[in-house]
Amino acid sequence: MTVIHGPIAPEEAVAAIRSGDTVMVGGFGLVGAPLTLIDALVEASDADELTIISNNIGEPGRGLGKLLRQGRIKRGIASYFTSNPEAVAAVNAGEIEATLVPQGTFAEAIRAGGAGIAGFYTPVGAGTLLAEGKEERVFDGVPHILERPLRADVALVYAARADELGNLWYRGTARNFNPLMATAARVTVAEVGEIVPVGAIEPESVHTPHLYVDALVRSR
Amino acid sequence: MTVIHGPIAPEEAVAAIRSGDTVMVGGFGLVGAPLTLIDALVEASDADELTIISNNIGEPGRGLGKLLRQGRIKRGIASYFTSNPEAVAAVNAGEIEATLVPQGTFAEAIRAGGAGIAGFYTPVGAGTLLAEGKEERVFDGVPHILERPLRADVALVYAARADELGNLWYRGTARNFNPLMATAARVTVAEVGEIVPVGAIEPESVHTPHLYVDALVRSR
Amino acid sequence: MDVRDRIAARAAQELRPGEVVNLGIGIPNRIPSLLGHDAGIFLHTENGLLGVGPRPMAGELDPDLVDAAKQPVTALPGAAAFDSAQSFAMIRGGHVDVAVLGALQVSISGDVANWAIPGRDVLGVGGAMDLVVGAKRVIVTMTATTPSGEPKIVRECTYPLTARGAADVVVTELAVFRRRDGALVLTELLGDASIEDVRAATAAPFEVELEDRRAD
Amino acid sequence: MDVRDRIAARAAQELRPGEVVNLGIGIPNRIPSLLGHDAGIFLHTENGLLGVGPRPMAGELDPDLVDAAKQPVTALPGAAAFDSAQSFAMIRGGHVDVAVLGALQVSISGDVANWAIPGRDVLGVGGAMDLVVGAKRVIVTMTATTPSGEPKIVRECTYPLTARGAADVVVTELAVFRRRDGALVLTELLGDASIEDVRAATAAPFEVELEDRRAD
Repeated sequence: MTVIHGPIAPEEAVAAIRSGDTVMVGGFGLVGAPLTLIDALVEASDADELTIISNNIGEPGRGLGKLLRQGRIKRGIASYFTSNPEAVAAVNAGEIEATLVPQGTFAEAIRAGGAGIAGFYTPVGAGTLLAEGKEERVFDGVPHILERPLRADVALVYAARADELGNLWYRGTARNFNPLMATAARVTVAEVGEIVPVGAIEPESVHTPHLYVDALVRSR
Repeated sequence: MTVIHGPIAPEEAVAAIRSGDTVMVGGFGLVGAPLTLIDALVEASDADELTIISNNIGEPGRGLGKLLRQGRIKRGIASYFTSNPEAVAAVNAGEIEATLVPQGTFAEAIRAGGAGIAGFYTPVGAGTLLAEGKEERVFDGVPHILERPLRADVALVYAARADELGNLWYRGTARNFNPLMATAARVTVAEVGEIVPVGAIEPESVHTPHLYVDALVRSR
Repeated sequence: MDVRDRIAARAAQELRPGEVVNLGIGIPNRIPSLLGHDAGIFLHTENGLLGVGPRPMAGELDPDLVDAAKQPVTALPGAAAFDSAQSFAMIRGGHVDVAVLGALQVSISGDVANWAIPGRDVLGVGGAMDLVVGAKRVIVTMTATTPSGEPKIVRECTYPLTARGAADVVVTELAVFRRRDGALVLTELLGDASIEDVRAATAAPFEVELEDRRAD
Repeated sequence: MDVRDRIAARAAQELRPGEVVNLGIGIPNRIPSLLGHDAGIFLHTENGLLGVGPRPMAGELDPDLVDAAKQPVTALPGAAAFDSAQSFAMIRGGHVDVAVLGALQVSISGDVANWAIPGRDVLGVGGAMDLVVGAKRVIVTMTATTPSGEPKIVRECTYPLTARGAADVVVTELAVFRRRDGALVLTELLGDASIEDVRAATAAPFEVELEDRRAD
């Protein structure tokens, strides 16, 4: 579905997030993170008890680190909580639940969530702490574990450029998890650096086709 | 691994294919098919007993249809044999084995082959003829089937453009299975329309990074 | 108007602005020429393009732009090209709003059989199963009966299944059926067809819940 | 030369022109400045870039280009950018030729522990497991012992495992080990280390198969 009529305010966009929701947030650390949307979530939303799916939980007082300080995160699913010592402290204090996933499995599970794949077998993590509670199965002599898809109510992503239909183009390593998350949520909001006319991104250069994008917000 | 020193002759490229090999061939029908490489395989190679993984087995006397007429295909794995009535006749006469796979599962299985995924669960095909012999498992109340990855000895793909390192860029709907197959074979040969200097394809526009490509051949 | 065009025209009315629609071969392929330019529909073709435009003019044919029937198409401004795994990820993942497709049989519980005839022609499935399973809404377009008069809406499909319980809407030249609580229900009579006409052309009992036709 | 630079320099000699190499944080990150410009190595960073170039000059910093340590990098001509699923598909699928990484412990059978310390710090794994499982060749670079003198090559890892049987080469400041028939074998002494020095710094028995050092 694609019905985009120009960008909306970030405060309006984050109104889609309700208490108890699962929210995906793009970015590798702060690179490619939708910082304007995160700020709006911090400042203009009361939603709490959130499950955050993001590679990191920001940095102390930056990005998702602000939301963490507000005590609005119930659970984090990430590959690297360690980049925010306050997130580590919150986990150790029992204030938030943490689910640690190897980064490639994290990415693949989000892709699976968007692609209608109910599970996949990966050798990564087999025989380690992170396989606890997961089904193991041997293929061609190699132990694999069954991983389930990740999905969210709302995905907040960042792209350098959008066209007016919502096609997205990412720059450099700011792409990371954003195109995956855009596919795996009920509602996807894209924060973008610029909005260009329809047709200005050639078909072969579209990284995220517009059917995945529900609303556009300009970076502040 | 990337060691490409200019394009090689198609005849040299197809010498990588040995009798009994499994060969992936890109293209949706003839669109995006590596026709120069297929011709070289037909004319300059004796390899037979081949397993061909391709969405179609060409058309009568065109593309892979030529190889079929030579009797060098032992087995086909495809989503649509029907586009070549001679392939259908060959299957019905018991001259070639046919494995029919839904097109999305076909694409996903090739991707899985390149991505180190040992299996995935899809709802597509569950409860149908094409699920016969496949494990069924219910997730969230919906029957799914377990699909295994597809891999090949050699992949023959087509791209409109390559740079001198082997980065590939595909045009329009000629992309189709090519980028997937490029990842899923021991040796990948890319037939290309043009070769541009290193740096002429911007990082964000590379569809197939050069690490997947072992040799370049120019279309004739 | 040709019977197939009438079916296509009625199916086209099911589509809403902004929707991403995949059209199968046959009757569904007649829809684009029946849609107004301002319909706001985005056509998806599973071989890797969203934003499919009209057939090219003579002399403007681009060999790298075809639809799933391998016929030449154009790409509209704002079109996106992608590989087959991405294309079917869209389909399987439920991002294509509507698939309009033909069928050989549909069961009264919405099972669809549209890819094979028993004993022959089981060598081409293409994207049929993916579309029927994955699209958010599946609209089947077909004549009510075969050329020899056999009803296509049946108790149980005897042709190989594409997917179970997948048809949301069935449009024939006689009627529109909608799947409710797991069963197809007659909701609209087309042309001058009567309920009895529909019963005669249907090999299964069905409920009738006729709706006012929306004005459009 | 600093001990970590010596380890990095020896590990760099394991890399061959044309190889795609992923470098971990710590000792491996010292390798780029030790490699000649014509080494022909392609650096991969798992956050989505193949063709990583040197650190940017002051004033040329691009906030959209970082490595896996979140430090600024440049992109060389011919670089390719991709999303994280594609990046880890490369890794898991065996398309990255070499991963060079640090470790806390390596067992004599090649098990690697490099992501967590028991009882604390089990909240960050990043791409460690993917790389150790997926790369075609895994080169571990580490000092032979901890700062307090505990050997890092052990019978069985006591730290949480990253993956079993994954280390192909281990380079310390004392020696090079290679995994053969499922066990690490001492193949080269470094600096003025003796076999006894290596035994003293290793908490497991090992075979010795010293090789002539290639000239380079």
